[in-house]
Amino acid sequence: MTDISLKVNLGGLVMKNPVTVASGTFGYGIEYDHYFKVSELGAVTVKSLSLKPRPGNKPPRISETPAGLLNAIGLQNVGIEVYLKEKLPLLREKNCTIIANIYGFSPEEYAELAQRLEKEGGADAIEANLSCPNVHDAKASCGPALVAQSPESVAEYTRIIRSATSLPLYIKLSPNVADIREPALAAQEGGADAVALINTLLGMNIDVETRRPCLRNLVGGLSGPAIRPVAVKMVWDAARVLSIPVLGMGGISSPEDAIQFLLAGATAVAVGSATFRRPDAALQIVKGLHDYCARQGIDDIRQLIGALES
Amino acid sequence: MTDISLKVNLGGLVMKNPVTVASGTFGYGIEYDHYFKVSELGAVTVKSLSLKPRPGNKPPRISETPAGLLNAIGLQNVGIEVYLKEKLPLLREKNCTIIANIYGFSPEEYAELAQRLEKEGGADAIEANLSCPNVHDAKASCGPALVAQSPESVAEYTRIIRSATSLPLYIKLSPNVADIREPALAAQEGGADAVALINTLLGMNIDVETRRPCLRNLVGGLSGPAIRPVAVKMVWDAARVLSIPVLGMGGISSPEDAIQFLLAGATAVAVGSATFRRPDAALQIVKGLHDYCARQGIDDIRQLIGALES
Amino acid sequence: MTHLLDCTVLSNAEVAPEHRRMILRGEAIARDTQPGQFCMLESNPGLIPFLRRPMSIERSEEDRFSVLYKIVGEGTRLLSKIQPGDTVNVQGPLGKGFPIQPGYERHILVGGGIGIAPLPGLAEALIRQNIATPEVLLAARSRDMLLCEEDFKSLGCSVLLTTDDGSAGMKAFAADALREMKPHEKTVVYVCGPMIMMATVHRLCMETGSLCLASLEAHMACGDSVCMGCVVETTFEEEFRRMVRVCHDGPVFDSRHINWNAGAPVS
Amino acid sequence: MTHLLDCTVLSNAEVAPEHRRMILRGEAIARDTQPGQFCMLESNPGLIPFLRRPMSIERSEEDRFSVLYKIVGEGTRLLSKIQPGDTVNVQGPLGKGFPIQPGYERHILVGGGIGIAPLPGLAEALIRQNIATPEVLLAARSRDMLLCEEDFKSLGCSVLLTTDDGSAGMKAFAADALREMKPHEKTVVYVCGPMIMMATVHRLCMETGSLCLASLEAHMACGDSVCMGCVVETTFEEEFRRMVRVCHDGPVFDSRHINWNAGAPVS
Ligand SMILES: Cc1cc2nc3c(=O)[nH]c(=O)nc-3n(C[C@H](O)[C@H](O)[C@H](O)COP(=O)(O)OP(=O)(O)OC[C@H]3O[C@@H](n4cnc5c(N)ncnc54)[C@H](O)[C@@H]3O)c2cc1C
Ligand SMILES: Cc1cc2nc3c(=O)[nH]c(=O)nc-3n(C[C@H](O)[C@H](O)[C@H](O)COP(=O)(O)OP(=O)(O)OC[C@H]3O[C@@H](n4cnc5c(N)ncnc54)[C@H](O)[C@@H]3O)c2cc1C
Ligand SMILES: Cc1cc2nc3c(=O)[nH]c(=O)nc-3n(C[C@H](O)[C@H](O)[C@H](O)COP(=O)(O)O)c2cc1C
Ligand SMILES: Cc1cc2nc3c(=O)[nH]c(=O)nc-3n(C[C@H](O)[C@H](O)[C@H](O)COP(=O)(O)O)c2cc1C
Ligand code: FES
Ligand code: FES
Repeated sequence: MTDISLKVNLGGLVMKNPVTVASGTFGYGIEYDHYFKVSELGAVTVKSLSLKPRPGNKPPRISETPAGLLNAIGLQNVGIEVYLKEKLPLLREKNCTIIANIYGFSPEEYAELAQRLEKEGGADAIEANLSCPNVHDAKASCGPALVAQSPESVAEYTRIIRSATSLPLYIKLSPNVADIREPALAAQEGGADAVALINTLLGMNIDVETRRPCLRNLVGGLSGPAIRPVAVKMVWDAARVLSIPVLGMGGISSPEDAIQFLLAGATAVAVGSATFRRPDAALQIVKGLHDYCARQGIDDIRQLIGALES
Repeated sequence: MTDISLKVNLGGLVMKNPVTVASGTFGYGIEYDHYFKVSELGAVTVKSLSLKPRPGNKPPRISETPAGLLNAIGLQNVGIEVYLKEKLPLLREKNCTIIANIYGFSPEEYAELAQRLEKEGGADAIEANLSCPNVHDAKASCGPALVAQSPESVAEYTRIIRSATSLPLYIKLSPNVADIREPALAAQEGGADAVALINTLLGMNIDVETRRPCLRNLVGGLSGPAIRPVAVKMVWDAARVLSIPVLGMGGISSPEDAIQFLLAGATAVAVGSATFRRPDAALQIVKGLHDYCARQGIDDIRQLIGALES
Repeated sequence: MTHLLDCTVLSNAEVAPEHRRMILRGEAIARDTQPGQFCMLESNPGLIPFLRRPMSIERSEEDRFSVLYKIVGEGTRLLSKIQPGDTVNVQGPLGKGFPIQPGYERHILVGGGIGIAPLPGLAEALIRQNIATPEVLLAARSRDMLLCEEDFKSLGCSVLLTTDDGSAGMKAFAADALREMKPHEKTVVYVCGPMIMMATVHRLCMETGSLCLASLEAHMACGDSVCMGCVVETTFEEEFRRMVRVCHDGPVFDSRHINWNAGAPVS
Repeated sequence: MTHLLDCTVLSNAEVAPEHRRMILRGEAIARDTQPGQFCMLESNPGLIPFLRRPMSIERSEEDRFSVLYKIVGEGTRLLSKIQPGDTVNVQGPLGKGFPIQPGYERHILVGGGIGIAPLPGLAEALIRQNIATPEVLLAARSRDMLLCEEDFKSLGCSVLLTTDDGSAGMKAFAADALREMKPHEKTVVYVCGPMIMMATVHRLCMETGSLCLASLEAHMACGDSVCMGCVVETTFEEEFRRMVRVCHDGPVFDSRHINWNAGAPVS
């Protein structure tokens, strides 16, 4: 068998393979090191970090739906201090490539998070989550309450975060828009090195026996295989108009799913909810990508990026 | 057992129960009369009718995805003439309550369709499909190519159709928007008697062995259980701001699913893709609604509308 | 008349590697089936796959009918797990079967791979109706993938075999083997198999002036005429007649009505 | 140490209407399990349900362990279809089990409904470690839903029964029955059952000065500390410590740390 290169460059970050995990589905990156060597992934992406620790929303926070799940975690996280002090040393010791996902309540908070992460060596790349559906009051969140739903805000936030860091900067977008190209182009104009998409789709599930919402927060974000076709379409839309790369995600649970995203134009992919089903899902996908390339006679995975025949 | 009333009034149309079928998933309404008496449904909704017959898109037009399917039919239909001449008499003979779904390439075409349907007794209510994802060239359709994605256009189209008919008028909206309340309110302002939501979510599926899209049209509309949480959320959003009723649909495949939509605020529901799985799915849901009411001691199903405890 | 029936599975046994025959008890369906018709099987109680699976009805007799299937994905994998005694919900018979052609001298049945599924029932009908004892051409990848050879022989049919690897019969494509059978104007060829094979068989028949009746496949949602999902492109001039439903107007078509250059309808 | 193992199902038999015990072979999990820990079972190969199902480990011994479960929905229905000899992927053991409390005089195990699942293993451990032969209080809807009565008796435990309908033992709520057992300051109560039952048992223990260790449930996505989905509200002052993970910090908690007024975590 010839050597197969799985290496990609995601907006300045060299990844030994195009597979990372989706923020919020893999803790702080080291928890699962006993299931497999997490450093074998192209990168690990950590749970959204905020300046202060956050308790998150009240439970229940999880509700299953056909081929997917709703979550309303509300960004419970240890905050940047604890991350830098307690989590980072373990990640570094394991030699992980780190994408730090950040969340702020203003552009300045994002900028501060990015700056501190860079200064203290807390990340190899930064993913700014402008699209969390779970930090707002649900009754207000039905509207364009997310930064990622306003291209102007995306451009502004990106510019401000950009000016605070020289690390590769990814902007994570929401699928709850009419045209994903608009926020994607806005991120590019603002100076992003890549866009990450998609975050979860807003959704709701109701227990008809109690007549109550299954989530205490009423509304949650839909993830898992159910949303994959929506995500692939958005990656395809965005990749065709952007000059920066796309980090694709949404419902990936098999190597074939990951390849769909690459063919649609993603340079790398993130495995999210599938980890709940199989803790080593991301690693199995790395292996599957290798096998696919071997089977198809491809020696450099970059040949697949955007290679959809249409 | 006490008498249970399942009767609802959907913007002027009295339905003996709150269940219809989703346009495009039940042909012209009479095909399945040998599986069950289709007149037992609250109404039948026919495939989108256009002024001229349409051949639709090239195949493949169907691709299955986790708990759902993509379609890219492209509105193949017999056209209004054949409908009035050949299909309508059968529907009338069976005593069906008819919701005629219409599609035009301009507001004037919609108006003409509505006018002719009213004049020739071709419908008891009209559902204007402003949200078909499959009639555009896929490479163009990623943007806000749908009328339903522009609140201004929705208001304008609605006004023009409204002025052409006095039948109950429903405006069918697309989930591919940031805020469903905007087109919903626009439809209300334009004079609609109800809004129908949701149409399919734009999606894409790729065959990784051939590296081709599974649908010849590249992009299709996602329907089925996978999208239910998104649809329930949008019904809930819309119902809270509207004074006109909502016809809810998207992934309904059981009585419990239908009840979720009622609790979220829908006055009636449409059963779509579930019919592909079980030709009599809609009727089974009528029966299930009755059983639920009996079990819960409800004597009028309208008590469930918007009755979510939140 | 189409029925929606819970059918009891009488057997579900392997007939070749990855190939099985399921025999189901369902009287109304068995009674009303014409050769070439198909049914929609619910492969599983859960929601994945969400859609039913279309399968040709191989044979039907008294209160029972059979389907012959190949395990290719999740739906057929789940079908293969079904145990005798279990119940499967079946919608059928569906579509229009093979129009029996009494006016022809020779009747050749061409089956490629799992495409032979609807042909045993057709052979029986031709014989039962005293029209002809058909000649049969079976094509498969290799010897162990040849299906129903004995069934046709026991009906008295002459059977010609071709395999891609030459492990049984001729090493040839079906159309080439068919050419050697010298079909002529008074020959009707009933063909079912991969699109590419049917297209070449069609072209040969056009050359030799034979009638070619092809049983097509398409991705189906409803299988029963309401979704417009399963169309094939025809050669009809009028634009609005261009697309016809495989589930409703077919699955069997006069091959001259099909636009064989439209590209495979199933990717 | 948590493992991800394909385990062979040794049996999967009914123990009461809609209740089953599955015995699995999985050496590493059996070896490392502490009473009160749980595992995540893959109920099916398909994508619905998408998530694993959390189940307490009832007992573990040598190379095998058991779970006791009630069929309540699709996941448990699919679990119930699994045949001996089949393989189930199991992630476990997970969470922190019952902290064994040697300093107490009386050890009372209170199990409500299927909540008794983690208690047989705990009883064994208390006896094996020479701490106590626990007293057991079992609560159920009716006689036929009482689980494990004989198992506890054969360990030498005294067993008190209560049923909602009085068909066995007292007709009383668990907390009322527990009150009659007169728990005191030197009593530790280990409880697992419906939230409402655990809340009342907690309140009684606060009255009587007993230590109450409660095993909680929550809707879980990962079951293994990475998703933050399974939290319960605590009584801790600091805002950021308010929400703790049932899968990681529990499932067993000192009942004083739980905010029992927060509303049921599972709807
Ligand atoms: C009228 C008709 C009659 C048929 N009769 C038979 C038969 O007698 N025996 C038999 O084994 N198969 C038959 N098929 C094909 C059979 O329906 C598919 O193989 C089956 O649906 C695949 O399901 P799956 O979930 O196992 O595979 P999937 O995972 O859905 O797909 C696996 C592969 O099969 C292809 N495929 C999926 N669905 C279809 C479809 N509806 N038509 C064609 N290809 C498909 C996919 O493109 C893919 O390459 C028939 C199809 C039609 C339309
Ligand atoms: C740590 C832990 C240990 C458990 N141990 C056992 C056990 O030993 N035996 C046993 O029978 N059950 C146990 N459960 C509950 C069990 O996990 C659920 O009953 C099961 O997941 C339901 O799956 P389902 O698909 O059959 O039902 P679903 O269709 O998912 O749901 C049916 C009903 O069960 C409830 N439910 C679903 N998931 C959970 C969950 N994770 N926790 C609580 N309720 C849920 C739903 O709200 C609904 O009312 C435990 C749960 C946890 C968190
Ligand atoms: C439980 C859960 C928690 C999540 N938390 C975050 C988060 O903190 N930050 C973020 O950017 N995305 C978060 N996400 C979104 C995922 O990163 C991802 O975008 C989404 O789940 C789609 O991918 P999937 O379908 O593979 O899960 C979360 C998703 C889930 C399911
Ligand atoms: C095959 C197919 C064809 C459809 N055709 C139409 C149509 O002609 N007009 C229309 O308004 N909606 C059409 N729809 C959308 C449905 O009416 C419905 O809005 C959507 O499928 C969501 O409901 P479901 O998940 O229950 O199928 C079609 C959907 C499918 C699956
Ligand atoms: S499969 Fe629906 S019309 Fe043929
Ligand atoms: S279930 Fe994921 S953290 Fe507990």
